[in-house]
Amino acid sequence: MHGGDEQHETAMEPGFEFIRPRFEAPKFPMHQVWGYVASLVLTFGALWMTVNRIMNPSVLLGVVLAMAVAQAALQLGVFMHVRESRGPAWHLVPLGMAFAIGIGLVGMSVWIMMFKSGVS
Amino acid sequence: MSSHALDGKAKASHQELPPEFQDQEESIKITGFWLFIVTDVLIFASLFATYAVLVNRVAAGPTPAQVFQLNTALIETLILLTSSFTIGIAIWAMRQNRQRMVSWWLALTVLLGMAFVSIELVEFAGDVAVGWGWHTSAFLSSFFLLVAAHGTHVTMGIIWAVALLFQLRRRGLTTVTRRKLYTFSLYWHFLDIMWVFIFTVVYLGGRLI
Amino acid sequence: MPSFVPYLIHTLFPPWVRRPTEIGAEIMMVAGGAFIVYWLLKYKKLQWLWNEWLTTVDHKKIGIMYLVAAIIMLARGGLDALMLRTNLAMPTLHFINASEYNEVFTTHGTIMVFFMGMPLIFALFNVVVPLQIGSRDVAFPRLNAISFWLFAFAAALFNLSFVVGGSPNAGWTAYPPLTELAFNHTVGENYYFISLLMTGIGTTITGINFLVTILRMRAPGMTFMKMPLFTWATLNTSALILFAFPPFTIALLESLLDRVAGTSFFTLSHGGMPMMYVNLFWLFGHPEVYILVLPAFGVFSEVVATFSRKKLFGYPSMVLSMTAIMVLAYGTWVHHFFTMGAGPAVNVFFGLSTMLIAIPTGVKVFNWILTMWGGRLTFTTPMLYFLAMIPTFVIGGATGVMLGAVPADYQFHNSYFVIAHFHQVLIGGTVFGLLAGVYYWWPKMFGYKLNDRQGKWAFWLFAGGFWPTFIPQYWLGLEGMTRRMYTYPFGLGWHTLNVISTIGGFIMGAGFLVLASNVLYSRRHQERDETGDAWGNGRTLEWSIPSPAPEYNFAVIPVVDERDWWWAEKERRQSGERPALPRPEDIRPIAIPKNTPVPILLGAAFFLGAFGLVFTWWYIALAGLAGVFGLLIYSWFQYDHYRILSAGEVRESEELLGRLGA
Amino acid sequence: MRTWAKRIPLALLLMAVLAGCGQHAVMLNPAGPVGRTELNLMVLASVAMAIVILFVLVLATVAVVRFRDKKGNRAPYTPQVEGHKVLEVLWFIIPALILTVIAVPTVKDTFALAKVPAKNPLVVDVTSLDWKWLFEYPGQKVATVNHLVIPAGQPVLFKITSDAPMNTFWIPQLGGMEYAMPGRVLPLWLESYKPGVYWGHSGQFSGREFEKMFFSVRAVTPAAFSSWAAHLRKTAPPMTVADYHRLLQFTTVGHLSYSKYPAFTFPSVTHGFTLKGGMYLLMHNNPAHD
Repeated sequence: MHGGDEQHETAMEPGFEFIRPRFEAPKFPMHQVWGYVASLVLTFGALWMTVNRIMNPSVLLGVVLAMAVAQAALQLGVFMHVRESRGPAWHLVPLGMAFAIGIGLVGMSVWIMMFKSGVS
Repeated sequence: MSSHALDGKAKASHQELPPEFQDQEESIKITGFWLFIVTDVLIFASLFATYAVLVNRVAAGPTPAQVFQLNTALIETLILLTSSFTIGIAIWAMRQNRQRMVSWWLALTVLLGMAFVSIELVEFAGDVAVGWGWHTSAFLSSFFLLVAAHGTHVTMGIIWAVALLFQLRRRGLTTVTRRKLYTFSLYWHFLDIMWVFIFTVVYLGGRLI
Repeated sequence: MPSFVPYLIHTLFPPWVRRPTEIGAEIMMVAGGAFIVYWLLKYKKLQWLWNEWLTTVDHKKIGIMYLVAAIIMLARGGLDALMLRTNLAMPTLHFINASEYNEVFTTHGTIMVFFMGMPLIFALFNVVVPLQIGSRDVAFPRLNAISFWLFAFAAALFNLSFVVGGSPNAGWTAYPPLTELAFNHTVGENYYFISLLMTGIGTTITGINFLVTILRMRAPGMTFMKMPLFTWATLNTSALILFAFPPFTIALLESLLDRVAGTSFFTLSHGGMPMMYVNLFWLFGHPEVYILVLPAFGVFSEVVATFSRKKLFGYPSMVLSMTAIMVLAYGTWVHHFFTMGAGPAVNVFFGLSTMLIAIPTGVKVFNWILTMWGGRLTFTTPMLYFLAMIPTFVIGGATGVMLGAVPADYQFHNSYFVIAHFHQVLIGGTVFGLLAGVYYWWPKMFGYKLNDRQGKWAFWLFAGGFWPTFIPQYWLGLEGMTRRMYTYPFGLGWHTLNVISTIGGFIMGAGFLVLASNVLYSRRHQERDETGDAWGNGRTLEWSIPSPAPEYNFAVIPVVDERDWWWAEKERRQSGERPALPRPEDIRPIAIPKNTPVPILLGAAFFLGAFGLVFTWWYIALAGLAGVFGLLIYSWFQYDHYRILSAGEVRESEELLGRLGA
Repeated sequence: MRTWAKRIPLALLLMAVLAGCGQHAVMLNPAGPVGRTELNLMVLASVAMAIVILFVLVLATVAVVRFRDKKGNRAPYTPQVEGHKVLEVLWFIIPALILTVIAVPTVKDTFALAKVPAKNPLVVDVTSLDWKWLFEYPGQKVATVNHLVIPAGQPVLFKITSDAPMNTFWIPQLGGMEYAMPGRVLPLWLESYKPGVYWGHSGQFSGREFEKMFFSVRAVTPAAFSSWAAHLRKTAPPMTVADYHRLLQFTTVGHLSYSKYPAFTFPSVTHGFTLKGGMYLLMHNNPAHD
């Protein structure tokens, strides 16, 4: 800080325990290694399933998308230190909303524009 | 101190935080950077929405199956996943106060990023050479914009990382450089997440629809 | 004469911009610019201007600059409106021709939304929010200045279109393929897309900035449920900006690429899909309505409590309803294009979500009225705007519900009914609210109140002109008049109502003139406010410090233990429970962000690049881009952003303000 | 609901006529079932909203009059009152109930209007051009520009597209509008109860001469319609490819009629993008798009 007096932090407010911060500082980056291996497994798994078309394509698209979401969660949790914060981890709230709105945005756009003739 | 009335426990724990969080102002910058990532999530969501809506509008141009080469995409994915791992190690080293190690892992990340961008450029050049530019069809417009937006982000990241390497040499691991490294790592992992979605939706999806 | 000069003249001033209005505007701009330069040189004000304003990062000064820009843009947009109304006063009246009319209604809408409404809300955010939460500045003061300069240069670029190259002419919504090169070969639409991209970047940064400021920089003890409602409104507005502007950015970027880079996202040919633009645009456009109106809700909540001398009624339900509006705002965008054939299931979904949003809005109105219940009302100018808002906004909101009824919307869509509706909401809600806020916080910004008598004159003209302007337009809609027609034939029965509407418009214009003269008059003749609590009934933190606030805002940051902290604190100080003024030993050194020329230079580099891009002169565009990157990298290597005000300096300044206890 | 909902528009109409502008308020004088349904909903919504508005205004007026800061005002002054749990919950519930009254018929009417109430309705292919309307009758094989003739008393299905910037196809007296978009064909059905003359216009701004997008609509008896089409087939000139290209130019024209028209001028696939790869076929044959 720059000589100012405001090293204060608002306290944890009731109802916001879900964004309580958390830090980890292990001696060996085991987390990272496991995260890397897991992301490789997910990537190759999705690829293998797609190349071999192990099920109905539209179901499979849903499955590989779910695997992508799992991998995003993996990256966020393992690599991105998503719970780290000074005071409540506020960024989790908009981040969660962003993913929700983002998925809604893509899904709704497709839904809105996939129409056939409205009149039979 | 005007904060004596506050939660004593939270106060005490600040001493144990990593330096980039101990400093109030730097920690605020990290929150700000998270919110920048939030806007970028929605930028990419909009690009994905455009792609999803326009993917079938191929006009007289090629279809997704004709354009995409899964091998190249797989190599790109592996490179980016690895770079996500290396920057993760760099942050771990930073928390261990090992400056030389941080620089090396960061440099490795930069190299991997450069490899990724080069492969992508070669792929693009190949498409354009056979006449599949982004003016060919709405599908190709949306494909190129989505992937190029990601590629531009990676390029920016490379410039940023190189500048970071310079600052690290000059100033060492200070509160500020730590915060800059930390936000860079957030950015880089985020790009990796976006690429995972591009790989899934565009390249794998191209095989499925 | 070098050969490129005629080419340059022809490109910058093609035949379709060589019209008397534009030549007049050019002469006036040159004369005005020359006069300003002369004035600055004569009174040696250049140095002052640069040091005090152009390079400042102080949130209060940035707020004032936003305010000045917004008022200038209100004049420009209002003049546009009067030109439109004049042309429509009588059937087949060719006051201006079709091409001019199309440019004028486009710039009217764009300027009012992006270059008047947005800066006006940012003016209030900047001036009020850090003071209301007991903070020294916003989270990122330099980014704040960058936001402002991006907006200012974008506004300059957009207005430049009127004299150089031609204005955009496809409406503020700019639906393709009308904006496509094949149908719109002037550079006007380039101006539109590029200047909005520029200001959009600035706006997004502002959203991030205020979100972080409110989340992380509140005074100790100010929990969420103790935050003033204007701060709540800012929090929700910033969140809306955060999520709404990215889709808009992409919509603009894709349209721009269609024009300058030969892509085909929304084109007629190559499989482009114009509806996707409409979808992305309204994904932003509907939340944008709430971006404009939520700050006004915040202002009303402050104003009604202050001038009723009473606590706000139902604070928790106010917060809940505002947050509900923020979330629901993302689920209603399709009601802007029910008639694009998405089918009954989609339409019903979005019709119902539209109606749903009326519930929290209604809650707010009832709570405001009950705040007055049991109070003691004083009818100052801000309070009058609040009272005028109730009928206008409620009727506007009610017609909004009617528009949400899908089959009815098939008739109303794009008719004057819609025009009347959104002007009623945006003027009756947003503009009334922001004007109330400007009057309310004017003493906090400048240290004196605006003249109340003139303020009331302006109010009666503006709010009085409002009704004859817009109520006839509902009926015009029922008579089948559609928007954006530059004239209309005889025999459809539209002329009587149009005349009334035009007369009302001019009354509103007169109201604006009184407002402007009030600003000039009050600067000279209004008495200084020495208390800092200019209205005598201030309830929130900003009224606890001197007016105008010193650069460090709070000598000692208060510990907030009440919702209306200053109201409670005043009582405690009167009863002697607390010392009236801070003791000298409580004052500590304060870090103040240093002035920097980077933001304005960054804005200028953006402007240069944007101008090159408008005319697709790639070298100039690249030069601007290089400037942007150079400045970013330069400032990224800069470390020393703060200067320290020692405790002694702060004490001295507080002493001068008479704010130091023994 | 049916009976009183029918009377209110009458009352409103009466008021409108008394006000002297009734004959022009085309939305309040629907000449067909679609416009009638839409008007009923409008009236229902305005009545519901009027109740809310009235309540709010009365409450606000009372508050303002009663609690003025005047010497000797005896009304109670309660600066510490923060709220009232029951009232605050009521604010949420009552509007929700009022909105339900509007929402239910909205849902019902939206789905009802999405279906043409006839097996084989008369089809008119509508194309918006810069700045004119092209109407093609695939059943009758004739085409007109800027004037529309339809049989009264039976539903007409309009298939609407655009070969230019967007417009909306709107005949206010018959019912609501629908967009004319390039690359999409959108359906809209309308019906006129009786023979009559109406006007139509576009609601979506489409460029310089947008104001000229007016067209005339004549509803005639089915017999008169058949003979009109037959007459056109005999007397009017055929539309050539060159004629169509002339129509594509940025011009305004008066009323035109053609005895036939080239098939490519209207897209053959009537629905757009679907997830299952039902790709939209571009208007390949259309030279204007190459």
